[in-house]
Amino acid sequence: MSDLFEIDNLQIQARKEDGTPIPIVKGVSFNVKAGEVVALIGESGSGKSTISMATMAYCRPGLEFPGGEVRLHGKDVLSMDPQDQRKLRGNNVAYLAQSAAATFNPAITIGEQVTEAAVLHGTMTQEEADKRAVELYHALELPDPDRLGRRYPHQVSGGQLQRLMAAMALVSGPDLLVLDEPTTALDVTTQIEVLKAFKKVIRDEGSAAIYVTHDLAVVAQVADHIVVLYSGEIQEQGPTEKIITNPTHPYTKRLMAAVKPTPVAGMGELVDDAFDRDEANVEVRNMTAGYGGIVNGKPVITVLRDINVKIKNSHVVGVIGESGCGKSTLARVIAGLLPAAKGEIYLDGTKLEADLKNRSKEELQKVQFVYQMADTALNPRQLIGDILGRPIEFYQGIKGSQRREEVANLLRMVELPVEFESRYPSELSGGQKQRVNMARALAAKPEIMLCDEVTSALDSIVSSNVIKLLQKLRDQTGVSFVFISHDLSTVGSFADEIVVLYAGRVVEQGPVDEVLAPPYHPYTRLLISSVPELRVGWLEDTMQKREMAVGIARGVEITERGCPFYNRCPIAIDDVCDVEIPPTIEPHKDHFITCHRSMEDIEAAEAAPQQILHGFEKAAPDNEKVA
Amino acid sequence: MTDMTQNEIQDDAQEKTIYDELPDAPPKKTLKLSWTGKLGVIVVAFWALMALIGPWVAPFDQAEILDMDSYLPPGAEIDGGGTHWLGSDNNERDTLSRILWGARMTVGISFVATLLAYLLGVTAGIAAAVKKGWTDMILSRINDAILSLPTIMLGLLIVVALGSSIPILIGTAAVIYASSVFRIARAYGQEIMVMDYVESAQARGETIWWIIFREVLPNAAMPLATDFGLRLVFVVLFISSLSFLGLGIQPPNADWGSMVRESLEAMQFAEGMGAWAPIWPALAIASFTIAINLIVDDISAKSGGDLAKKMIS
Amino acid sequence: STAQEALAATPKKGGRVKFASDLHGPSDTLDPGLNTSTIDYTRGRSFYNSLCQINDDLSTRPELAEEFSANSDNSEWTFKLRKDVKFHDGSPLTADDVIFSMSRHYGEKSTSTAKTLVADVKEWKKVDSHTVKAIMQGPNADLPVILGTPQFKIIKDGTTDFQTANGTGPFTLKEFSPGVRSIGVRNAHYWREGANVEEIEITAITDKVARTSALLSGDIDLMQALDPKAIRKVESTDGVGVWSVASGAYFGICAMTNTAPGNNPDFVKALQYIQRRKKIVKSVLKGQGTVGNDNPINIAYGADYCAGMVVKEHDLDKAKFHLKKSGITAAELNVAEVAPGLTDTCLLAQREAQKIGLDLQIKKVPNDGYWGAVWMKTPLNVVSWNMRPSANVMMNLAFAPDATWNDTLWKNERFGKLLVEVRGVTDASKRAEMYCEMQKMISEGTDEFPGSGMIIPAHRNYVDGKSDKVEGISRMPLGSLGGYEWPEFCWRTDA
Amino acid sequence: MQRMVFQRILIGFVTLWVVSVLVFLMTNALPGDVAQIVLGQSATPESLAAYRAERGLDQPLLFQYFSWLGNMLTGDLGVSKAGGATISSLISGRLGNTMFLAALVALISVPLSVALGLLAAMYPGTWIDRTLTFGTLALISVPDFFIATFSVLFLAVYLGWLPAIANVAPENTFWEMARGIAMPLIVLVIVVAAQMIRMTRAGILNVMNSPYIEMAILKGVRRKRIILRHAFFNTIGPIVNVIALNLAYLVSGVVIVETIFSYPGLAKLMIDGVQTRDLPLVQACAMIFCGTYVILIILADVAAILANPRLRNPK
Ligand SMILES: Nc1ncnc2c1ncn2[C@@H]1O[C@H](COP(=O)(O)OP(=O)(O)OP(=O)(O)O)[C@@H](O)[C@H]1O
Ligand SMILES: Nc1ncnc2c1ncn2[C@@H]1O[C@H](COP(=O)(O)OP(=O)(O)OP(=O)(O)O)[C@@H](O)[C@H]1O
Ligand SMILES: [Mg+2]
Ligand SMILES: [Mg+2]
Repeated sequence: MSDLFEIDNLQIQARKEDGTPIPIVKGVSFNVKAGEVVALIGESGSGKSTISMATMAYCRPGLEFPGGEVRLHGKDVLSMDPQDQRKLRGNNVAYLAQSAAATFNPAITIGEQVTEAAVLHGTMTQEEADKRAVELYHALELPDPDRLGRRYPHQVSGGQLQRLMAAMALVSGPDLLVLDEPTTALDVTTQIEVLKAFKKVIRDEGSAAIYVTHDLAVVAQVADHIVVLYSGEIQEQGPTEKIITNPTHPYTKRLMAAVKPTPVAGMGELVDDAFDRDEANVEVRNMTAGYGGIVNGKPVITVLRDINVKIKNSHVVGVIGESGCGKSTLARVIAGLLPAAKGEIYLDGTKLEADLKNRSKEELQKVQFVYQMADTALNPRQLIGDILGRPIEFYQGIKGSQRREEVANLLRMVELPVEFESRYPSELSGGQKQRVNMARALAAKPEIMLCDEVTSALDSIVSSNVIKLLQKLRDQTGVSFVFISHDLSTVGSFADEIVVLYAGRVVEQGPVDEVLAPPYHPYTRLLISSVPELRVGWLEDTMQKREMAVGIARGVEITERGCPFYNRCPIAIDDVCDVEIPPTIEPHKDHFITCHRSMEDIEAAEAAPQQILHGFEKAAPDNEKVA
Repeated sequence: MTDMTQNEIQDDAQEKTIYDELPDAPPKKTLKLSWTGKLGVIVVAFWALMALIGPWVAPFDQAEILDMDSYLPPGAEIDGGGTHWLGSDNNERDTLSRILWGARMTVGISFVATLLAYLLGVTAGIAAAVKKGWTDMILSRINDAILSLPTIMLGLLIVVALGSSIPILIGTAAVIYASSVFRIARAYGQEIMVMDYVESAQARGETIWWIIFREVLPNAAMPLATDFGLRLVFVVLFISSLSFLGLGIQPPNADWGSMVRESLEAMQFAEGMGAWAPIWPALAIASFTIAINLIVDDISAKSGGDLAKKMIS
Repeated sequence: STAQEALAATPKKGGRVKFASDLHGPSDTLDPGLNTSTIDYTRGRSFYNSLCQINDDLSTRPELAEEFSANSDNSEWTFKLRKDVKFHDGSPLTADDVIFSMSRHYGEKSTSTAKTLVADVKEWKKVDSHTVKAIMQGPNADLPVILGTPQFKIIKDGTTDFQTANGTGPFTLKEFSPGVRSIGVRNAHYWREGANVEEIEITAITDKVARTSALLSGDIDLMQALDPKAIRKVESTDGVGVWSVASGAYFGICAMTNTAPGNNPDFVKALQYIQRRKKIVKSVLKGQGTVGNDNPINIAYGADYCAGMVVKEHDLDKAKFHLKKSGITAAELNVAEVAPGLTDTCLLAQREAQKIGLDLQIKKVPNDGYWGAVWMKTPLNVVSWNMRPSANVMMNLAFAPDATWNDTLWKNERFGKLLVEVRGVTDASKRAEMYCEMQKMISEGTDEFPGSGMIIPAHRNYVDGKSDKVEGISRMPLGSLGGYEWPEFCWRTDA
Repeated sequence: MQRMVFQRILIGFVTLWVVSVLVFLMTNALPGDVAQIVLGQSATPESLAAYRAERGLDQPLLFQYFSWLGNMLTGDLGVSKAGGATISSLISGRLGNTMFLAALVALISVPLSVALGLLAAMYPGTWIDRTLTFGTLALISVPDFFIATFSVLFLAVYLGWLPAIANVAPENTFWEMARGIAMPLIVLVIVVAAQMIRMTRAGILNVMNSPYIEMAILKGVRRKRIILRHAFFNTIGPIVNVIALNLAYLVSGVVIVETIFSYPGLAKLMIDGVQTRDLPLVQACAMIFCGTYVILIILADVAAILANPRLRNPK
């Protein structure tokens, strides 16, 4: 195969105020052959996004190209005239940006944005592009594919946006696809679908791809070739098989070592009992919440229903579930950002006001919320130093040089250089922003932290270090966590208890060891079996299992009647599961499963998943019922 | 691969050293001015200086009626000695001197009034956007009511009712223009209000002031700064139209707007360069406002133009 | 006189004349009794007639009255009406119309702006269908002149609606939009020769530069109130010219005599001596005026003017002397630009005051509401008067001890007595002597009886602009463009 | 969406009501006794009392307010105290003139200035932007009375191309009308365009740092489309607000232009009303201005809603 795309000694630098250059990418070279997928992996802030954008002769404002060449079909794109560079972008090279939520234009319909590049570059007519877009929506398991294009970005969830972004990159059939963390915001089940779609396009159209990620398991599934970056330099590169199984560079080795195994029972750590009281730190009772205001005591759009969760002192409660199931909503309700329609929240035994406006400053300090999307949660006009310094000053009254000292400590804690205090958020990488976002909550010295996907954009090393940091904090100060993540291994290793949410309801809840061990709720089981493994060919193997094919190919439907998982459940009972609210069974103490089936049925299903064919008919891949 | 990276990598990631030192002070993000911006600073500084020392450098007193004819052309010699470098006005006063004396009134009043208008309008406008509900309703309705009346009419009413003095003049201009600022600030405020970072500040328990001035305002600063530059002119002109109705600055004090207005007739009546009488003060206004706006543009270019420069036609 | 000359020059018929005054607005009216402004007066002259008409030399001639006469002591006046006069609606003019028109200037409910002028007429009597009689409270030789002033136009008996004008005048009303314009069409059934032009448009352009521009560009033919500074420009432009008529109109500073500082005669004297009268005439009025001597009466009033008085020259020493004597060091002068050049005049005074150690603060106040809120209310203010048809009328309006418009509230009983007495005096030298004494009282006062507190530095001409194509404009000094007489007599050279 | 528009209209009525209170109080607060000023120097105590009784000025203020409001609602604007003409007759012709001129100016200036603003935002920092910046600033910093007077002197007196006064009499031909209105039109376009140009530019540049703009660049979208399609639609809200404010000014604030060109419009009428203390007239004009303003603001709000899908289809 010929080299479609070559990066030759690429250098990118920023400049300090006084004009001295700060190198960001320090002479990187690698090639991409046609039909090949090259993965860029490396720690957060190592320059992955910067390099990916350089493929289109683009760099963020504030950065510049002092040297090197980027050749597509043998021609250097950096030295092309601007018109040709423009023609290249979106046509020959398509880009999938790291933060999908912010990258969609809120004022334009999804359809127009997805097809824009293809139509503008004249590769397709609007009708052709629309048709292809719809095909892609189908392939990416997006809901309501035929009409989705007419919606606006705010009308779909974050995970859906990321898939739409993928459709946008794929639509024009480019020579080179640049995918910057295309599945970070996705839960494992959806991730599989998206990976499948990428593979298909790359195979069918002979495109090449640069795939940026920090998730080595994913890399193992999609990449042919791996480039390992650290601090703007290539540490090692080679075929996937070789790098995965036999890394030579110490950094790669560490990266591999930090990868968490597939979650299994027993990997959670025991809680230090210094702070262990039985009394709940935060308790959510009978809570129902949703959006669109409250009418007749019910939210217009109900998202969460009858939630009961206890977060004990210095415990970590992991919340898992598919994209859009209401994980963030739960955290928002506890934080007081979204007053619940029904139910109460208790903090240390006293009732919290539903609306944060009525909470005291002390209560606000005790409960800290880390926003899922760091991009929008950091004020673009404030320096990092001020973003972090403010809670310190506000809650603790620490000012001046002492404040700076504290800020520096926080930055060190989340592994960011101290000098970042004088940067604006736009000058940070995705993972760096995420860490600043978390550091801001830490600055308040809370009693309970609501962490919404705090490690999703971090590489395995930094991520495990962050988790270590949180653990240390817990041990030292007794802070408790609500840890929302779709990364089951992280949850498995960090959490003490797990709450499994599905379509706004708790389907399973209990100590980590119980939840991650059979008997599972059918949905929990689906989740666990969808976690990619760090071995080449896992994806293909998984797809062989018919059960997976059945379970995955469905959207989430928030229903009022019956069991929400009914339409995806391999062991659902018709006319029961779809009409009656399932009862709660308690296989062990404090371990609850919500299901109509008996414990025996569930265990039987575990034993022979392949034999359960029930529900397959109604799960034919193209399902109209799913809207 | 350098040795240094080798070492780093082998270190435990938690004990990184290269960034560990705290710089002495956070480097200030200084504003880089383009040549137009620098020009703006020079001109504004000049007028600010004149506002302070104008009366002492002016060749004549602003009220001095020199025994000559009205609307003399620039360079005319005066009977009693001296030259009208920029000619004379309708009352045979020296235009240059009056412009220099007038800097104090014009630059001073318009700047203070616009600042006040901004303080008032931005605070209330963003507060309305932040607080929503009844606060917004009440503030917006009052504001709409003020805004729906013609400015001159309002000014007339206020000044006629309260009398004319410089503080009242400043207050009047501030109230009137605050209402326009309010609407614009509120429009931008509403867009910024929905951002997570504002919510996050609210969740921290921050006061409304912090949210207005630290969270929302900096994100609307650029269009508001642009508007500030324009509003300054409006205030200069507003004061001159009040002067025309006999409500503004009292004679013999000069303000540029009124100087233009009073000598407007020269364009018709006077001969030769004497007809330029209104142009000199008009140039003074223009130089001041353009200079201010050039600075504003540089400030806003910092927050707006970066990506724009990456566009390709 | 000029009017006759103009008439003699065989006017051409036809064409359209457009006139722009300086002020108009929603208060524009067709009710002669409410007239207060040039535009109203001009309109009145176009659509109505008076009993008597004033000549350029301020003598009178009959208009709707065929003839008029007084008894021996001028205490009873008889007016014989013309029989051939028809209103625009076709009805004939009778004595009833005159009685009705006059009655509107009497009584509590009367809104007439000129009621004080005819207050000494005890009764209007209808003698027969075409004869009326005015029975006076005392002798008054000025009655015909007074009746020649604009407010005393004759309207149809019983008229209450003034949205239209049913008069006897040379034009009939075609359009009347207050604050916009009025259009008159030549009255084909006029009782005498009548108007030369076919149509007149009466409008106003408030902005003086715009008004002058409209004249220069030929968009209007006649304009009222040309700024003296524009004279050079207008004169040097082809096709347009200046129409300047010397008059007794004046402006000045009023020092109220009932309060400080105006109650101090020395302070008033100091203000009078700092006036640079010649300079004001030369620079502010650009020569279109005459030096004033703090005397409301000037040469324009003819024989009644006291010519022998010495004009107070600019004299800072004297001013300083009087100021010192008065002990006053500061004062506040309220100024509204109610006449062109008034502010400039005050600024000049401010400058001179500074030289003698008087801190004269000038407070500019809006024209709006000036007459109601500032004039005659604040200690130092300004005033502007148009010329009145006689010295007696002028002084009666503004200086009589009980006059409502006595600018300075100056009360001099002897002056009041003389003012009434002189109306009955027929002997010319006696009359002149009496008028002279009165004018001295106003201007200088005596040791026991201080002067009026008026500072009148100049009398201004009526300066208007006209197109060279319009001829037939008289030089009557009682108002702009020859005392509003032009609608009937003007004509176009290009018609 | 319809509910939202309806809501705005309701709010509009609230605004009108607030203004009616304000207008009433303010006009009544004008110094000087109304009767005294109206009747002038010829006033006697009796005639003053008679005037007050006739006008209901001796009634309590609250009563006066409600009777005024009642009359206004039934379309009875009252009678001008001075000339005696009904206020509706004074206003009707001028209202037409004002609206005609304002509409023409809006028709020209809004597209023109938005286009120029977009152009400046498209090429920030380039000579196009600089020229536009200097041009608009130069124009805006020259007082409107200066521009108006200068254009009269230059176009009417010196060149003789256009009439010095705006002829809009009904008997005029179209050509005469067009010539008559040309100058006020030009001057007003200049006066209002500058702010709209500047604010459009600022509004656009304010969203230019958004990631979606970066994405558009990375999709190879052309400059023109980035500005027009991607940036503009996200900043329509504030821009229409600026436009609405300027259009409201065209209706109520153009006293100077009306004076200099002798254009019979409402703004001058209102000032005349204030000067002669013709309160019914002032109140009627103020209510008309407020009405237009409210309509413009409703339109601006609706436009902002239409342009912003987040407002159009709230979650
Ligand atoms: N402001 C809103 N108005 C209406 N519906 C909303 C709003 N925000 C979220 N939703 C809906 O509520 C549901 C739950 O959203 P939530 O953000 O809690 O999901 P999540 O579990 O955090 O998903 P993800 O993993 O993608 O972050 C989704 O279906 C979403 O579409
Ligand atoms: N405008 C800028 N000015 C200065 N430094 C910048 C700027 N933009 C990015 N950087 C720095 O460049 C480095 C590389 O950023 P990049 O976004 O490429 O990281 P990344 O590898 O994609 O990381 P992540 O996985 O966290 O997204 C980071 O250290 C970041 O702080
Ligand atoms: Mg990145
Ligand atoms: Mg979420």
